[in-house]
Amino acid sequence: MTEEIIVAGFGGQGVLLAGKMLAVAAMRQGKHVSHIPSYGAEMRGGTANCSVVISDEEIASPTIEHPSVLIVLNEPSLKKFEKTMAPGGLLLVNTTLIKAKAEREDIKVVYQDFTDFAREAGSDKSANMAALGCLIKEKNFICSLEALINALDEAVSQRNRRFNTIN
Amino acid sequence: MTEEIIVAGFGGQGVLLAGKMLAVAAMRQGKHVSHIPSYGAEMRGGTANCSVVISDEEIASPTIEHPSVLIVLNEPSLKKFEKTMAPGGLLLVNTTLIKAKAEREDIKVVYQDFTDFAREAGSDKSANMAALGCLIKEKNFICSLEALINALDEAVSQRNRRFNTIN
Amino acid sequence: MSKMTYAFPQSLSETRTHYCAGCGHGIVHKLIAQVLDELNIREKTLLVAPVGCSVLAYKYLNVDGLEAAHGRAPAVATGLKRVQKDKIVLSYQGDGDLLAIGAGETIHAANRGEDITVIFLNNAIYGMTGGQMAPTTMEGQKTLTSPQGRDIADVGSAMRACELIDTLEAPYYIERCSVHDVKNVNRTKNAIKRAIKYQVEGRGYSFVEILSMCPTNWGLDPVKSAKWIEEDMVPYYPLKKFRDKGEEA
Amino acid sequence: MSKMTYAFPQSLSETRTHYCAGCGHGIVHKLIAQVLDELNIREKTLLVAPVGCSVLAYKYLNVDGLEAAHGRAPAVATGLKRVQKDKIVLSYQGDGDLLAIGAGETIHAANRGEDITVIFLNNAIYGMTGGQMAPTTMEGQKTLTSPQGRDIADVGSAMRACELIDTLEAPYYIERCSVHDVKNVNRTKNAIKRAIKYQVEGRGYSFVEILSMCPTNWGLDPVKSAKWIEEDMVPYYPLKKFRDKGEEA
Amino acid sequence: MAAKGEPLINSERCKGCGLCIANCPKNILEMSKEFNSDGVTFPTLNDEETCTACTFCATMCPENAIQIRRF
Amino acid sequence: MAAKGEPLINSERCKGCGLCIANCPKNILEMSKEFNSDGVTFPTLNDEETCTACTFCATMCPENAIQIRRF
Amino acid sequence: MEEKILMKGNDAMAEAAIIAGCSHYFGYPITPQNEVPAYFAKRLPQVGGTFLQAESELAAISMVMGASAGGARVMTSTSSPGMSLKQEGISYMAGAKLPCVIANIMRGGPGLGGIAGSQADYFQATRGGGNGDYQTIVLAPGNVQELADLTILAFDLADKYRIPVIILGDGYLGQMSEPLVLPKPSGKTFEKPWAITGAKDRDPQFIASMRLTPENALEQLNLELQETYRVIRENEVITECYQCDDADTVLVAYGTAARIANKAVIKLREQGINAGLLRPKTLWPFPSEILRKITNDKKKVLTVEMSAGQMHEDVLLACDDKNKVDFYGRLGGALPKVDEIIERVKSYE
Amino acid sequence: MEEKILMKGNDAMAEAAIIAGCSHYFGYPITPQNEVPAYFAKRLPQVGGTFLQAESELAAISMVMGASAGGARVMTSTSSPGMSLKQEGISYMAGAKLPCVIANIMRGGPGLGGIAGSQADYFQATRGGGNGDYQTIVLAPGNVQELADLTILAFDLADKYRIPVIILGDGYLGQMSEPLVLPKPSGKTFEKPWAITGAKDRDPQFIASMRLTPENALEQLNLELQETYRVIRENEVITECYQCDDADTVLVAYGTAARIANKAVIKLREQGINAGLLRPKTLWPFPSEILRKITNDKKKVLTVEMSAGQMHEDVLLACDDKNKVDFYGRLGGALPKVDEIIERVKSYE
Ligand SMILES: Cc1ncc(C[n+]2csc(CCOP(=O)(O)OP(=O)(O)O)c2C)c(N)n1
Ligand SMILES: Cc1ncc(C[n+]2csc(CCOP(=O)(O)OP(=O)(O)O)c2C)c(N)n1
Ligand code: SF4
Ligand code: SF4
Ligand code: SF4
Ligand code: SF4
Ligand code: SF4
Ligand code: SF4
Ligand SMILES: [Mg+2]
Ligand SMILES: [Mg+2]
Repeated sequence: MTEEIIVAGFGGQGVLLAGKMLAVAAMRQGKHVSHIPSYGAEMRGGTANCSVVISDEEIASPTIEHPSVLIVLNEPSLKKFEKTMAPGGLLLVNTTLIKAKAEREDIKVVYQDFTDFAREAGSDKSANMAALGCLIKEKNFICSLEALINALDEAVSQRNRRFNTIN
Repeated sequence: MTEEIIVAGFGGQGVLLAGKMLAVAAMRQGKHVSHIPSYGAEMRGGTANCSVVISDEEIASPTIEHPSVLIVLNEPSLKKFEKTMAPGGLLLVNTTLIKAKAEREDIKVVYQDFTDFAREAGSDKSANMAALGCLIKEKNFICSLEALINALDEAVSQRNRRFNTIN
Repeated sequence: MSKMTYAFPQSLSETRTHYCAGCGHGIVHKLIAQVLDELNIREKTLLVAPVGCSVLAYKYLNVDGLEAAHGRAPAVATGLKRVQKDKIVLSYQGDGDLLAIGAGETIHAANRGEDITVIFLNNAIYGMTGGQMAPTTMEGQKTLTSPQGRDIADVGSAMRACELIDTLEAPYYIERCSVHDVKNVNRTKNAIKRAIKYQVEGRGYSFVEILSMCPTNWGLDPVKSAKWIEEDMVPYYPLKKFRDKGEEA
Repeated sequence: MSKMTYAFPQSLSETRTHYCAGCGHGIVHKLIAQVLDELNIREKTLLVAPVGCSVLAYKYLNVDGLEAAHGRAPAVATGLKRVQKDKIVLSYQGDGDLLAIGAGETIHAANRGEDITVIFLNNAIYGMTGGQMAPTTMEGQKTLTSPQGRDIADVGSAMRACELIDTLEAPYYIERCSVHDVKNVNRTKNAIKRAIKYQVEGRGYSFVEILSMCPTNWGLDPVKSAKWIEEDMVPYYPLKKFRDKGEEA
Repeated sequence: MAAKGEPLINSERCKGCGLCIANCPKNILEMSKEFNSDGVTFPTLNDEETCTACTFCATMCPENAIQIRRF
Repeated sequence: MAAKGEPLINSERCKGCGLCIANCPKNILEMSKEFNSDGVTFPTLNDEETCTACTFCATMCPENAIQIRRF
Repeated sequence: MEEKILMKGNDAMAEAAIIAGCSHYFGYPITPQNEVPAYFAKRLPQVGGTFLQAESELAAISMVMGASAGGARVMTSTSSPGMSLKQEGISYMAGAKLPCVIANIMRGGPGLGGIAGSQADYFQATRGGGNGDYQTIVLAPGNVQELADLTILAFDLADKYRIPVIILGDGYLGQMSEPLVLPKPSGKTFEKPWAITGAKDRDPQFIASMRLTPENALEQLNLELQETYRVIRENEVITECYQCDDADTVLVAYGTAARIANKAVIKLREQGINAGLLRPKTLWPFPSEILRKITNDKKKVLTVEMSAGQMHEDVLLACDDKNKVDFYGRLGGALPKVDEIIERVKSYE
Repeated sequence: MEEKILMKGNDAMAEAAIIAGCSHYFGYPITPQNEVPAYFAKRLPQVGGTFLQAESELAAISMVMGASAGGARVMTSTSSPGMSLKQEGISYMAGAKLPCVIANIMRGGPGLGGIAGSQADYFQATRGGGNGDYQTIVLAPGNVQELADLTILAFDLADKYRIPVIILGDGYLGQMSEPLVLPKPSGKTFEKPWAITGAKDRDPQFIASMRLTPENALEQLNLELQETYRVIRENEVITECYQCDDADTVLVAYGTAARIANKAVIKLREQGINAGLLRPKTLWPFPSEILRKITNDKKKVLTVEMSAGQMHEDVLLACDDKNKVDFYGRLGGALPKVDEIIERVKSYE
């Protein structure tokens, strides 16, 4: 089994970190994983996304053309990635900043107010964490909640400053 | 008919200028000509030489492997080039600085004290000019003495400073 | 009757910048646009943008623009000015660009007295690449490539561009300013205006250094960044006019 | 009993140089060799030779040597010294090398206070390539690429290396000398010796500039060349010690 | 004292840096509770009467998000 | 006055620049009439009695062609 | 099983270099390889090494030259425009027979271009973007583990042959995180009697690319270099084949493009189409002989690259029948698409 | 007959550039092309142009970029190590679609190497020694007259296609003097609406190689460049054949090597051996199609180069049957020998 997950949002919403946490958690549970941040056309103040592949088998390509899971934290990301999704995929939409609805009918869509959810939990930065919790509820193949929480500590300690900058 | 002439000596003896004068004089008399200074392995205070080709026909290659004429103004040049000469060629040796004798027997050798000759004429720099005079006496195919003298003026005016330096 | 002041300068494009919140580049762009408006030279201004966070500066100013390779802006500006002699050529550069990889070009354009204006944004760091040590990084300042803080015993002290250029004969105008508060923003604008005016008059090379905030890579919020300039940078980088041949005369 | 003075220095190889008659490079090589002998450090000296007439300097001095690309000698010396920390690293450079293409490397090695000694031969011209204008070419001096004489309105004034480097914090020792007469040759030797001694003591960066004859490209005979230095160059390039942190202490 | 003018704040251009707020001599700017469509908060005027139209806020704004209307 | 020493001139190393001659305080060096094998003229001592072994000539020589024997 | 850590390509390369005994790093920042200097800046002082941020790429490669001549294991890294600036220095080091490791984490060009990963510097790396007849060994890792492993090898090859070795990765590889087992040191050591360490108890020696005299000295140096290149060509080719044996179409790709090609092969096989993949891990020396043999009886060969077709020339040069060689590439930082590869291969049926 | 003057290659190139309307020259001294800046320094001020000696090759190519963007016809020249330093700038100009003429009067490498003429920068010129997928037009004159004539053409091609054009000569050609008839200006003019002249009565415009947004912008730029390259490949190949028709063996050579090969052909014919010579005058675009056709029915093809075999790869890529292609080259500034060529060709009999 293989999940191809894209997490997308504004720069600064922590999408890269979220992806990394997923990857670490899944790796700890014996999965093959890969993580690539977008750092291409994006710029300061622009959008950011990352591609996470989680699989039982060796991973052929870490790049994703047709995600089986898409988490979008802002509206441009929904517009950009929805159409690329694999049929039958799972789409998680952050309704705090996204008023639009998904158009595809061959996928499963979950709407959730991540930012609100996160702000209630004390930080407006961790909309991404809320999204992850929501994800593994839907797809428990990926990892356990416990593994995810452990990964959080690990990931945070590795992160110190943004690297994925332009030029 | 084609003559392939190498003039060789110390840097500063004016061998490049001498070659250029020959070429200009011959060109003025309707010949095809080419002139290449050595600037390769030579360095300040080292040796210098030039290759002059003079021909009735278009010149295939301006580089010379087997000179039909060799003018040597110092001993290292004799050692270096004598052996490359075409059989039947003409070798002019400056006896001021060259005590050694030529070894080849299949060429014509003329020994002349160019420096002495030139110094008598008022300059120890124009050993090269003496050599040219000597050459066209032997090979009047190349150009007339008059053409040579005209070329001198021309060549001198073009020369201002040494270009053929290393690096 | 109400009147708009501080209107949007004509020379500034409406394109939103990609700069981080509180970044000094935005302030300096605005000042340049105001000066071009006031001198009425937008249509004859040619901007050479560097490689650095301001790599897209030519998209934000309503003037013709040209890219330079990292560090080479003064040389590119030289070539351009020597063709477009009656135009106003600005070389806009960051500290990595101007003092690290471009130190040679910087000094030589200044030494020739090239008839260009160099606007030098000193934010004590490589902004674009995510916060590495710049030639202007302060002693002890932590960056990605000086994780223990700049160790002057190992890599030397922060370099001072104005002082270096002030040893050369040709430059016409050299000044260091800052954009950390209102008074200094206004002084900066005057310096830019004077520098560009000198070029309009064909007086030769002018150089304006501007201390500027990089909240993102300093790890400080914009207001604290402004304070850091005032308290830490200004004492090391004295804000003053180093040379003004126009005044001497 | 007779005694040989001015004997052939051990550190000088017997290979004949390729330098033109009266070239200052020969004098400076000799002085370096004498200093290495006197400090007894030949066996631990590493020479970085530049691209320029002195490109073969490592063949003339009996020490280990390394080539640098044109202008990069201080950077090469930096890499070498940071590996061979207990060795003495000399960067020998001409004016085109040090101030034109290598201006960036020169300033940055100095600014870091790299523990190396830079010996800078200023002959106001590109010798090796046959006499083009150098950054140090004097106003009005004719060269292949300034056939009407250096026009300072177009290309600026001659650059002064010591003055430039003297604006930086780190350098330990900076002096300008000349080899145009006996007194100055001896002063040059002392400066070289002091500079190298400081490196032996691990004090950091030292810089010795030496005005030197290039009879060939100046179009003057050696004796007139020496006079030209005295009368034309020295007034523009003051011979003095700019900095000596060893003395200050 | 009557207001001499007012800052017109383009909240969509604003990046929420707070430099305007910190530099207002009258201390009459504060951060909004709302977000603009980029998700950032922006300055609002909390005391319309006091503004002197000094332009300090606009002068500091890196985004050209403030213009001043003088009454 | 007796000579204090003498310059030993290696005529084969010499390039004939004349710096030694110009810098001899006693003016006792002059160019040879002969050539060395490179075709250059070299300095010779024209007054052996006057040399003070001051080493000036050697100091100026770019070619290390002069050494001084002190008596 | 050994412990796996999730590590970014750039970090993994830097850590592997330290494991390989790299004591000196000189570099200049540029995206997408900025993690490399940052990693060395933290780690090298901890292991007694030296990290120095150079004032430019030119200075960086020159410092590398100095450190290498001094006998150290030394590395630099950069991305495309920075690599262009290093060409003179690399040519000097090749001519002076100085070992070093240089990583180019490629981005889209030409010029400033963009920062997305690319493979458009293949010619520069394999044909020598600098002046003169020289070669550098060019390694092309395909994943983070291999990036680390080949980094260890890079230092050994550099010292063994006294040659600069280029690690040619792309921005995606540098930015990608994957589980990694830290590699072990190779254990090999190399004497460096040629190093510049002071002429004590031996004659002075010097290191230079220049040869002015005697007249044939420079040709001699070149012949020596060519001989070394011949030996390397014979001994150091590394390549990997995936399902080539029964394939009708063989894809040829390296680095990130090979990952994508690999996925295409899997999907093609799922659809009953026999495709295979040949993945060179050394781009110079290029596995020409292996490729020639493998492709001799195939119907089609398809080069897949993130460029306008650079390695493609080596594929054409290797294959006996050029007519069966096709090319699919994406430019300027764009990624090849699995779908497009599949479509192309199907068009051969 | 028009008046002939004996002129050095380097001088002839500079004078021809001035005839072509080159108003700006920026360069940095290096042997064996030092006559070029010296010539411009004297002549350009006389015709109202600008000569400026740059502080380095990097500055020189950057000044060229600025002047080109300003709309001038501009030139620089250098030799091998200096050309390596210009690679970043050339890549920028290619990406920014800026015309210019760059002469590389090659010398032996790698590194500092020597100063004798060489052809070892062929790959650098034709494959792009800088970063990214770009091409420059590369012209290869074989004698002084042609050097002057092709210089005129170089400026026209540069402006026509908005592309850097390289004149690839070798030190021998630059130093050689031959009788020359000064070329005439082509008379062609090219509008430059893209030039940076101030946004008066039009929208501001900018010149850049960078494309960051939208996501496919850089690929788009690259596709445009590739399309231009295709057009150039179709239209601008220039080559010369000498006695190829009835030849059994065709030599392929350019520049000074072609002069020597030409002499060998004459001597071979004297000995009754049917040899011919194909001499590309454009190295990029390379005359692949012509070469393929000409050599199809020949017994042997022999590339003659002053390198380890660089153009040789283009010959191999062009010929249908690689097995009949042989190589003879001399390295590091050495000249091929007529005798050795003859011997090699005879060995095919
Ligand atoms: C040749 C080259 N080297 C490195 C880079 C990467 N780079 C882009 S911007 C930059 C430095 C930015 O710092 P600075 O000049 O201070 O500008 P800032 O972003 O701080 O305004 C660097 C190193 C590049 N694009 N090209
Ligand atoms: C990259 C590069 N550019 C140019 C040259 C040619 N070159 C060799 S030496 C030199 C300058 C020599 O002048 P200087 O440094 O003053 O030394 P000098 O010969 O006067 O002692 C130049 C330009 C080169 N070898 N490499
Ligand atoms: S990184 Fe710094 S300089 Fe760059 S845009 Fe952000 S704040 Fe400004
Ligand atoms: S050209 Fe000048 S610097 Fe070079 S060796 Fe001759 S005199 Fe000395
Ligand atoms: S104009 Fe002055 S007083 Fe009014 S809000 Fe702005 S800063 Fe405050
Ligand atoms: S200064 Fe400008 S960008 Fe910053 S908070 Fe105020 S309005 Fe917004
Ligand atoms: S030692 Fe002194 S006195 Fe004697 S020859 Fe030399 S310079 Fe003259
Ligand atoms: S100084 Fe030396 S080289 Fe010059 S003339 Fe005297 S002995 Fe000869
Ligand atoms: Mg900065
Ligand atoms: Mg010099």
